[in-house]
Amino acid sequence: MKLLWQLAWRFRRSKRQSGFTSFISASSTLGIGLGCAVMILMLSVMNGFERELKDRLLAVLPHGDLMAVAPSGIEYWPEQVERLQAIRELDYVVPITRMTAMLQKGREMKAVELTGLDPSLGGSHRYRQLLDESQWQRFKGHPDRVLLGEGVMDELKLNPGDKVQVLLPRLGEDKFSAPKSVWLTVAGSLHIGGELDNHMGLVHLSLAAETAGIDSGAQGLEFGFADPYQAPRLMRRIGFDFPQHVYISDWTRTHGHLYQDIQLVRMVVYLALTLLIAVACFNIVSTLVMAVNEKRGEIAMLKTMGASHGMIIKVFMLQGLLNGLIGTLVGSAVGVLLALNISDLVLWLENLIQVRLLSGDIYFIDFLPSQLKWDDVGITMFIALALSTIATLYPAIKAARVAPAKVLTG
Amino acid sequence: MFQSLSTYIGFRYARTRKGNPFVAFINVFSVAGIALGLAALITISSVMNGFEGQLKDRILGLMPHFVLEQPVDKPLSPEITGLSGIQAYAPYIETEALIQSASALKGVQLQGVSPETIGSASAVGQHLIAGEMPLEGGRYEILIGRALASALSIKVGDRVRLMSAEASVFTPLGRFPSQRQFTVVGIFDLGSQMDDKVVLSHIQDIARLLRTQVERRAHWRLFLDDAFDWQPVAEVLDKREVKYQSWRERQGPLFDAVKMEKNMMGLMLGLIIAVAAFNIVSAMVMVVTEKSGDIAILRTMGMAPGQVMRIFLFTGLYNGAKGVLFGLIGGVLIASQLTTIMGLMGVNLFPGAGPIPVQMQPANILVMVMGCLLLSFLATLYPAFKALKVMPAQALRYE
Amino acid sequence: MSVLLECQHLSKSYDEGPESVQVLSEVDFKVRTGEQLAIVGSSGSGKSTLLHLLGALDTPNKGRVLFEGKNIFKLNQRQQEQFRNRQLGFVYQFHHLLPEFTALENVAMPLLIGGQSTRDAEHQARKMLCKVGLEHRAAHKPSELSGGERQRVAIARALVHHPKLVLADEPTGNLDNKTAEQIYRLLKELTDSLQTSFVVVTHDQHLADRLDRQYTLHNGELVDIP
Amino acid sequence: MSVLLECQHLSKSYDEGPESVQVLSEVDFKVRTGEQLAIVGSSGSGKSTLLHLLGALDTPNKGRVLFEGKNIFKLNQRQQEQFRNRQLGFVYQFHHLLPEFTALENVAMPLLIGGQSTRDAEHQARKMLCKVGLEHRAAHKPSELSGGERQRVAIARALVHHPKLVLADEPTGNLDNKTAEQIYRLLKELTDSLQTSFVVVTHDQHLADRLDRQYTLHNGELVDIP
Repeated sequence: MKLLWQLAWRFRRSKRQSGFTSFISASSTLGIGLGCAVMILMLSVMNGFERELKDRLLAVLPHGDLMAVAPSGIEYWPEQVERLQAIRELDYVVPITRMTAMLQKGREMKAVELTGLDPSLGGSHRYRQLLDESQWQRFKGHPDRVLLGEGVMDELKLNPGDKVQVLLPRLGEDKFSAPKSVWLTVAGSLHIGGELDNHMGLVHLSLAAETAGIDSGAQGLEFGFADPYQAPRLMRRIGFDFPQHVYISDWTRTHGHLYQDIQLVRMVVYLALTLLIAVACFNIVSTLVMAVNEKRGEIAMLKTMGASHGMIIKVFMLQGLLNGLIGTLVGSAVGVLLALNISDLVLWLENLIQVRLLSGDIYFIDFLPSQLKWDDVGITMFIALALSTIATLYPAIKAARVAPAKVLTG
Repeated sequence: MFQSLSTYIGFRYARTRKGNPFVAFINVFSVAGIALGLAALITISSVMNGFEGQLKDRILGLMPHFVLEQPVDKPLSPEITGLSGIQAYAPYIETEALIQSASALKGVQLQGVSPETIGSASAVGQHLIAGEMPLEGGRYEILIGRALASALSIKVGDRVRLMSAEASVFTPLGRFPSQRQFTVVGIFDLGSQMDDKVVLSHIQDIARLLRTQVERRAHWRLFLDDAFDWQPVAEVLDKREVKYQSWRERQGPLFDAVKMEKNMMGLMLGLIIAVAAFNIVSAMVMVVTEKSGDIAILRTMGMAPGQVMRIFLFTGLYNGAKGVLFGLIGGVLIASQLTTIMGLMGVNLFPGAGPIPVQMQPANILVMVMGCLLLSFLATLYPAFKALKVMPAQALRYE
Repeated sequence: MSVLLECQHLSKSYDEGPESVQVLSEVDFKVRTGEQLAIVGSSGSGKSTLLHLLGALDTPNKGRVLFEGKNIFKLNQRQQEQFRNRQLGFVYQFHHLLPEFTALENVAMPLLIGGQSTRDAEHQARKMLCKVGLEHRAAHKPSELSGGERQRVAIARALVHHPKLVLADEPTGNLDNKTAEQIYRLLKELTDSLQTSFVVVTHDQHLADRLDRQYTLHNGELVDIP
Repeated sequence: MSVLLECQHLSKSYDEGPESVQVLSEVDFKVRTGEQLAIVGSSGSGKSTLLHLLGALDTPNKGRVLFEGKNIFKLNQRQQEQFRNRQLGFVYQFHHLLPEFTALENVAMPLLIGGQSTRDAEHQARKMLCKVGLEHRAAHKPSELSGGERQRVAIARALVHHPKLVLADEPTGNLDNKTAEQIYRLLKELTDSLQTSFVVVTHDQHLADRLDRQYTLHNGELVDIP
């Protein structure tokens, strides 16, 4: 076996190869290396986006919810909450009441989506990390306190402690009547990022249920799962065998397009870069073809010494593969290095050219995230090595078929 | 006569198959490299253009392109209205309001528009899925998006209450938002995030809801032929110190993001073509080494080295052109039939988002084609130069 | 008859590995118009190198080659090309026909390179093919011809523009004796009728004896054999 | 001495263009163990083709080659490779050494291919290099050796595994007479000492006369010269 490696290594570095052939074999190594590096980097960036989506947005946004069809809300919601705790994948389930209201301060008005929830319950703690503890405690302290999104606070020029009038529609009666109004005190402001900050608010479950006239005290249930990507499937299952008629919804309805964009880009990355590596492998073919042409004499001589068909094929496959191997290893190493430091690199670049590459409200984050997953590296290297091996097949078999008789007649 | 001899020979070399199966094989590879790269570049850039175009229609069909700060009572100067890019201009009111149906209530953006600008030719007109146009003044009619209609579970003909966030009215119980009942006459579906946000109504009715007159509250809204070339209009407005709000401030970053993704994708695919160019170099060198005997014999017949070089330049270019041609045809074919292809392959990228939008821009496809041709020309220079340097004595001695 | 070509103390050496190999040293000989002479030498004795020097395809380390009195190595690039295109014809052991071109096109090639229109060139080429008895094979590619036929096309190509001098390197080397004999007689007959001078380098003593004069090339030196 | 190799009505033809050229027809001869015989023929007379048939590097159209009684063309691929690796040694006009490997590695190559460990192979190779008087050049690459030295390494390579039969094609063709003489004497001496049979194909009558027996190959037919 050592002989094979020696032959392959020596043939590859043989000086007789014109400067040009080494240029071409270098170009195939370069092409494969480039392909691997860019692929690992792009896949890591996509993983980063997915992690940000999961840790930042979906940490706060409810993964799914069941809203009662009947105006009286979810009957016996405490027993339901107890029953649902048994679900293995469940992270939290809390009673909520949602309502759209008009906030009014002086002449300014702003429509907001208010969510009533019980601050003492576990599921509500996910909002806690979005503001400092004092504001959370003040909100918990009294039922008539409200927390508002940063955008809402800016638009209505509100500060913590201000009083704000909340106009609530009187649902339920058929004919329209003047809206109900309630005065609440602003306990603090929330920042999640993106559009949510412009029309989001939190109030106490008791206040919301009473003002919205929900007899059972909870209009619906909010769910959080260990793996948000299972939400659509789980919500359907829970919803269908829920004892009461409910509207089933999950986060993909409103923010699913973010997840889809990530998958689309990932698919294009796989496609484009596999193509890049494949085309780079074409160069392995031509390098090897030239090498075989140059080595016809040696091949014939090896055959006269009894070298087997298989041995010749293996030697030239190894030689071709060396190009692929070096390209893959170097490329993957560069890719890993880049993937681990791309976020700081982009920040440094942004300061350098004073341009914001990622605008906060579009990408729900304002920095280039990256998370290296080792199985991405594995897949990339597998693709690169597989393509390199395939590329060596044709020339290697050609090499084995060199007829010594023709070549050696002096 | 000289020129045509080189092309005559070069052409014969480019199309040779039997001469040397090896070289022919590698020739095919190098052509395939360029073709694959170009086809991928054309397809994916067309899809990206399609998305951008779709985004443009959906968002900028609804959102105003330019809203001038100056109220409507002062007529617009001809210098602005005369600008070539301006399609139309009309008074326009935009305000925030709450819309309340029997079962739900939602915050919306109310647009007071003049009927002639929301004709059947407008984006909304083309995407009307229920009811009809146009809006009549004084009858308090509204057009809403499908998403909003399903959120409020209302259909054409239902009555809804609009509460203005801007104007309020004093009642014995205190100050309450000015409100009025409207009838839904049409539902549109632009498929954009704006569908559950925008409500359109006649400018007169909105003025009355805001308890004001059109002349005092409305602003001039400019409609552009192509929202993307907004710079000339902005320049004129700046020159005349007319303060304005354009779509750039509100939706600009979204389109910039799409542009950035397109460029990044273009770069990645461009790499394929660059590496493919290496293939042409190696293929051409193979041809030259293979043909060194023929070159030598041509030199013995007195052919000038320059001519020899032109032979191989032509062969290389011919291969490059073939690759580009296949790439162009392949790319255009795949791009135009993408939805059917995707359907066949069972790959459903955008559940429920309808056919994949594809928009081929002949201009930038031409740029890509020229780029590839230039690249393959450069890739041929080196091997052709090598052909120039073949020493006849050397090549013939070993025979 | 006047002197067509004169070679004066021509020397050439290649460096191969550590030592440099002296291939030709102080070669002198003359060729009169219409004269046919052979240079005999074993393979590797430098006869091919000499031939290439005569055709200005290679440059000597020392010495001159006068063609009709002018030193061919003093000619510029363009003139050397014209010299080869108009005055010389080459025939090699291996036929060196262009595989992608038909026999007719191969024979017409020197004329095309010289700038003649395709019509005239192919007309003249067809006449030449007729002389070598291959008119019926004009449209065939070299791969469809036999060894002998290919060599005859090569000869037709070397003579189609009526050169003053034909340089041949082992013209019959690849052929069995019977075909070699035919080829030789054809070459002799054509060059006589066209009054072309003719220099053959070969290791085949039998072929050399049948020409006007012969030299032997041994380890780079030329020895005159009366 | 027993018969090592027997060739029975061996025929081979190549098709070049329309006709097919009969290169060997009905060749019969025997080689006894330790016997050294020469086959003389001009280039293109089919002698190289015959040599390759003896080494099973080519397949005949008709006839058999028996090595120690077994027909080598009936062996499967693997056996033919082992046959060449163990029983045969080849020497060519062109040395065909592997340029990237040192002289020692080149000589050791047949043993390495046969599966021997590097240590044993190089040990044996060094002894062989010593026999050909090149022990001091073991670590040099072929490019650093002279023509004669390269041919001696080629011979060492052909004999390192003590084959029963050495096939040589113009072993001294590329060398000047002095070195050729040395190489010939070395080859003779080694094959005598190792009792190796020896078949040389050459056009050099002088070399042929000095071997035990000789045949002439003329237009594919073998003629015995007593």
